[in-house]
Amino acid sequence: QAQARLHQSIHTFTSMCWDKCITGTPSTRFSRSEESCLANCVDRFLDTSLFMVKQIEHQREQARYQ
Amino acid sequence: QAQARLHQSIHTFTSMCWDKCITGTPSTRFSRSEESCLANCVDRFLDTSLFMVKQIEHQREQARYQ
Amino acid sequence: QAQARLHQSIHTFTSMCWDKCITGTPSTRFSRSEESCLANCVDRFLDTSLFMVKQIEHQREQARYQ
Amino acid sequence: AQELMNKTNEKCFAKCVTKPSTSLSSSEEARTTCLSRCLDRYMEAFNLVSKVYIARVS
Amino acid sequence: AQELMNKTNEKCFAKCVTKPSTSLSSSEEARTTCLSRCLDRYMEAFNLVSKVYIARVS
Amino acid sequence: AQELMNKTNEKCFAKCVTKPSTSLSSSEEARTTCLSRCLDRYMEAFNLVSKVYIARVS
Repeated sequence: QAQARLHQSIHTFTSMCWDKCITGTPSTRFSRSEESCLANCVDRFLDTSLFMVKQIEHQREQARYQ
Repeated sequence: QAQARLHQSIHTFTSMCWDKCITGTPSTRFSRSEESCLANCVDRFLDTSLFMVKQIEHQREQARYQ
Repeated sequence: QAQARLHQSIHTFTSMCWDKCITGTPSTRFSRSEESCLANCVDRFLDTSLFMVKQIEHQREQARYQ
Repeated sequence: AQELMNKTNEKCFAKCVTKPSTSLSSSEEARTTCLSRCLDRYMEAFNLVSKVYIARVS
Repeated sequence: AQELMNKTNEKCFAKCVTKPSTSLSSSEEARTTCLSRCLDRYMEAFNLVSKVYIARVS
Repeated sequence: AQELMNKTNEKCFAKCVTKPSTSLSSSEEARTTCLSRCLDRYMEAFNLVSKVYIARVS
């Protein structure tokens, strides 16, 4: 089941990052900027998820000590 | 199950009305127009659903008496 | 189950081709270009799917004889 | 039928209610005209797509 | 809660990370400010939508 | 594999068939070139995303 979730995430990321990074007509190869955009897109999305989780935990901590 | 459907609707509406009403960069609070757009968006969507159901019933009635 | 899949495809195509072909405000009837766009949209999408399957088979053939 | 209704509501809300505001009688009328036509057109599109698709796959 | 988190990540990533680049300290700060505000606003929107919707259907 | 195929068809149809028309031999060739490249690029994107994602989570 973890395998299925991993696969689903890869499909979701490929679709989302394709829309964000590949804006022109498909060519015989990716440009350098398209390729780095795709890789960074995955990394930044994972950063975003981690940041959000930490932020929520931080807010809960603050609420507890008020 | 009705509870799950209610939750699903709230997620769908939040996502749809966010896209329709929140077009700028997120700020420290909603502007007055963003806030009223969000509330009206839910109300107008529910109006739309009701209107559509009535319209279909109306067309069926008409078809029956022709 | 094949029936359910057929229905699902029709919903998906209607939604996708509506977004592609019906860009203005709804009128009392479709214009000629909207109507032919809708019909062609389904045909071209099915052409695309067939082309993609053939292309993948062709690439597998080539890979095998190299 | 439920899915067709959901899709129709979603597409027609997007087309006919561009700026959600409080209900006003003048814009209200333009909106219901738009919604009513949109409903008919979406049903027509659904029937057209069904016809073309079924003709191709059968 | 999982779905709310997924939606928030998706919407805020779309709003705050327009050009995915390697992590840079200056743009990094603007991004975390944007993400932090976006998280708060999305939660607020979710609560507002819940309130209006529940008031209508009950 | 089915989902990858569905996504590829959806993305490449959106990119390469902007105005659906009746099949014409000249535009037909431009379209198949576009679809063929798009298929290769989408597979490449899928592999790249898999590599980066798996490197991060493992």
